[in-house]
Amino acid sequence: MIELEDVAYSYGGAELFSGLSLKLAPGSFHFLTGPSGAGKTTLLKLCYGELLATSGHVMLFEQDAARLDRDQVAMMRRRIGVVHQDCQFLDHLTMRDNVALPLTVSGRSSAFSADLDDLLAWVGLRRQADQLPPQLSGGERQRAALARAVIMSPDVIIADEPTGNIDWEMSQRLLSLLIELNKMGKTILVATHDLNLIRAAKSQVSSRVLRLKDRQLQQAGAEL
Amino acid sequence: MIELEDVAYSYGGAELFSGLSLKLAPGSFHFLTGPSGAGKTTLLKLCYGELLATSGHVMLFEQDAARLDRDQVAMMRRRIGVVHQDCQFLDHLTMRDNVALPLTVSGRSSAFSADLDDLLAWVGLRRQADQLPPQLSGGERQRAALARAVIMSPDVIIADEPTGNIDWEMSQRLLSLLIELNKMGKTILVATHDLNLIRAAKSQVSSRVLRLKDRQLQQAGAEL
Amino acid sequence: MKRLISEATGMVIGDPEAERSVPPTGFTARLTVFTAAAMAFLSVFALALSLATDRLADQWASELAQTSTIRISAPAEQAEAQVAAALRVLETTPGVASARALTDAEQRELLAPWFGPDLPVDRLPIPRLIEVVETSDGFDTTGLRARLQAEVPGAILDDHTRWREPLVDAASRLRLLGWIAIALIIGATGTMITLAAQSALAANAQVIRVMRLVGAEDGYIARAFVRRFTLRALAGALIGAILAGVAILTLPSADTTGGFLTGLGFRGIEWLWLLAIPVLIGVVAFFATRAAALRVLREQS
Amino acid sequence: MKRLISEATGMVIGDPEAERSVPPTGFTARLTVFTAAAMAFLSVFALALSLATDRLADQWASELAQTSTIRISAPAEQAEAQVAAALRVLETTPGVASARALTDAEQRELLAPWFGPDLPVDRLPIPRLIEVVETSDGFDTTGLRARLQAEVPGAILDDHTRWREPLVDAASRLRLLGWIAIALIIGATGTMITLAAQSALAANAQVIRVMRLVGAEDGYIARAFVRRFTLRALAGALIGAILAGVAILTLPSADTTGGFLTGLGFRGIEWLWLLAIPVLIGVVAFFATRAAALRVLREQS
Ligand SMILES: Nc1ncnc2c1ncn2[C@@H]1O[C@H](COP(=O)(O)OP(=O)(O)OP(=O)(O)O)[C@@H](O)[C@H]1O
Ligand SMILES: Nc1ncnc2c1ncn2[C@@H]1O[C@H](COP(=O)(O)OP(=O)(O)OP(=O)(O)O)[C@@H](O)[C@H]1O
Ligand SMILES: [Mg+2]
Ligand SMILES: [Mg+2]
Repeated sequence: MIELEDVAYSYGGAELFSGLSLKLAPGSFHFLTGPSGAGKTTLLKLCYGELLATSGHVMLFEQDAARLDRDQVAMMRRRIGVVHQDCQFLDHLTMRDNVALPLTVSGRSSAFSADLDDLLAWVGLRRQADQLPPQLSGGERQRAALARAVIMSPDVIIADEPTGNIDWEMSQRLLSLLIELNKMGKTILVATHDLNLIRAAKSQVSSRVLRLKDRQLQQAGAEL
Repeated sequence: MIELEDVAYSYGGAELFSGLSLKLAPGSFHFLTGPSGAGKTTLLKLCYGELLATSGHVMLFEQDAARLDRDQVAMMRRRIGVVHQDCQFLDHLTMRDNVALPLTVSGRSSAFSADLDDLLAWVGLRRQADQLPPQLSGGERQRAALARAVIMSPDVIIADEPTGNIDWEMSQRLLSLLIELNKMGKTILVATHDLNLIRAAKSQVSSRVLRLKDRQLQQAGAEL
Repeated sequence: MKRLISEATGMVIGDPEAERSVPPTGFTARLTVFTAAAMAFLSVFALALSLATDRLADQWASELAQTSTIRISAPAEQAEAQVAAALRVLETTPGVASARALTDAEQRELLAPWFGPDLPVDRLPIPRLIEVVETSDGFDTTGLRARLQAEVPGAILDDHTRWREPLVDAASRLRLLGWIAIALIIGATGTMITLAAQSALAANAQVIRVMRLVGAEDGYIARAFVRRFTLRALAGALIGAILAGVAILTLPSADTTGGFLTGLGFRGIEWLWLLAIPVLIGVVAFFATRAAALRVLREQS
Repeated sequence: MKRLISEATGMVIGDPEAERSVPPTGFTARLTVFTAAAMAFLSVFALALSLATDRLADQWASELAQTSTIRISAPAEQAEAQVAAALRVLETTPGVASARALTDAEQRELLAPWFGPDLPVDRLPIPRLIEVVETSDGFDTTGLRARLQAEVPGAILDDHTRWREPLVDAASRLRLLGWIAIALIIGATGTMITLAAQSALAANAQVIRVMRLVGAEDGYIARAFVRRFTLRALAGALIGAILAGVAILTLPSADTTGGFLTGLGFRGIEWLWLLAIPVLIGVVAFFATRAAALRVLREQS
């Protein structure tokens, strides 16, 4: 689904990483860890086309990301559910509308409304459905962001620190949602620094853990 | 320093908590945990005067928070360093200026510039000092927020999930900064859902762990 | 072009779903509506001034420019003959619509301010006056002068140029001022709405980011902003134009005194301008916001 | 009041540290500067129009309103005596600045348009004319008429009311229009700047939140915004006023033709208005932004 080949990226200064290759096969489950500032978020942004690699090739659904025009990028985004690290919402819409936004934008508002309520209940936001984003707690917003990422039932789900502000119990619950989606064939990529979460996942699903450190992407394993 | 007596709070609907009492003695170190949405952030906001209790009394530095006028609240804030859950910065100023903002506002710009660089180095942001906030990684922003909270050497430091986006190693380092400050006599209150962090702290400093759950504030202990 | 029109139509018919994604932004909204209203108000006044001046110029043109006077000074016994000769000349002059000698009563009235009403016109060696009305093309002044000199020695042609010129000049300058003011006002309105839209877009960087994140196309985002701003500008301009219309209607119309500014108002079909100005401002707003939105979206990619 | 003044002074001298906390907000800045400039430009033009009308009215007042004519129709032998009698009456009339009989040459000139230049004034039973110049207070027309009727039977007072009124009326209406336009423009400018400031403040809710978090007082935050907007409005208005001044200077000044609009411009001390308008707009901006800032800060607490 998503393939990075010999990719390098820099924000103008030194390269954050280089010669990086990664292949997310359909139905695979990847974790991405690494110290703060290593470039995890940057790597994820390459994977959903928000950034373009400074060198190397990024293939999204068999298409070269560098060759997509702006509308094609928009179309492609509908096939990728993204949980941004600082969850971003439209502050003037209720959480329900915010979570349903991908449906609205793609013109399928009404079709999924029953699913919408189920989903909100699943992430524990049924009560908060009619509140505005600033009226939610940090953890609630993160859960809403995950709900928004999965509502379109996209082929790929990319989540950046989805459990940073969430207690252990709820993290487990979100993890099991992701695992369930993975079992339905979705490709999952999660950046996290929560090693406990990774450990918990390992026992439930076959996943690979990647570690971004010192400009390199390595396979992690032993230490977990 | 900060005392809550029989305090209740509601955002208009049902009460988040009630009959809550809490006393932060000078030089004490408290952790606050609890499930997402329990009201931790709300409780902290009461402690630094951003919200006013719906009932009960909140005493900040021996003054009734409800009776402070807006300028007095501003003055009081200078004695309390706050790390907000979604770290907020001025996007048009460099991180250095952002971290120094409390000094600027209180009219002491130049006095602390050497300390400023030391502090940035300590939280690992020396390289990022001249970047703008949107150009920082999530973890870097959280560390900057902590640096800003301590730069005025305030009497009380209140931190809301200061390690939500930070890897374990860096979390340890921030923790040791807080412990050091506590040993200098500062009063510390940290809301976190990271039980590992609390466990690590317990072995280094005498701290109390409070748990906000089901509208009550309890002393936690056994399970850690 | 076709795309633009379909876009404009689509915009007016609307895509309320898309529009909802843009926050209401209370103050920017009020700013846009108010600006459009104030500018429309000023435009209508400038326009009314221009139209009034147009009418004034027309009036002067017909009252002064198209009439000339021929003065015939001659001994009493020759006067009648010379008048007749002059009239004959005039009959064959192209560009003269009509010509007639003033009666004694008319001449007396004309001279009353100077001599009082009891002037014995018939007993005085007062020149006889002939009023000449030109066609819209006018006649050849120099040619006529030459012919008159040859055939009617005592005739002097006064085509009122001396009186007319400064007035016509003033009218055309005032009219020019009015049109310059309108152009300035419409231009300023366009710029203000563009800037308001741009600052709204810049303030809504977060909205754009979120919309992008969930896969909205540029067109979708732009439409929401453009629709809003165009409709606001249109509404504001309508309000302003209507207020201005009411204000002009309630201006004391001093038509009776015959003074200079009596005609500050619209007549008949001219009232349609009240509609034209809001439409013009709406069109300006549409293009201005559209360009602004597409530019900001390109920059923020 | 004292606080306001010290605040205004402090603002102009400045607190650049505080100002840095407010982001530059490119488009809002341009919007404010442009609005102020456009409005100052329009104000200056409206003002120039008003001043020109003032001058026009003054001119008419001095040329028409303050001169009257007394026409004395009498048999040739009595004429001189009656003129002398009338002059004597006028000498003792309060409100008459001066009075003199027109010479034959003057009367001939006056009548030239009607009779040609060769009129034998002395041989004709033409009335004698006395030009009366009023003081600024004017005289009592009815009283003077009565006295003249008693002492100089052949005298008729013509105070030109008939000519003057529509012109003075037109001038005063045009002037009124000018002042209304200026009031409208300044009011609109104030509103626009307020709204721009408010939308900037609303867009900067995050800035306000951060400043509060680090212990900034309301005054500190407000000052930063107020200073910025006032200075921008002032700068914009200055630019607009200067441009308008240049435009007015380059307008073809047709003083020679003596027409109506010849005087559209400033004379001598009137140029100071070019400074007064920006200052006025600056003051309006200061109060408008200050009120807006304090309101938004109160609401967002
Ligand atoms: N827009 C930008 N311009 C310049 N530098 C940037 C920009 N965005 C990120 N960086 C820098 O790139 C580095 C990697 O950032 P990134 O957000 O990818 O880190 P991360 O691995 O996600 O960290 P964290 O775990 O803290 O979220 C950081 O040091 C950051 O300062
Ligand atoms: N402004 C608001 N208006 C209405 N409800 C609010 C508002 N702010 C917070 N809440 C609600 O109050 C509850 C407590 O919020 P709070 O932010 O204090 O939780 P928290 O304990 O900090 O959670 P987390 O661990 O997720 O940060 C949440 O359910 C939230 O929806
Ligand atoms: Mg990151
Ligand atoms: Mg919280």
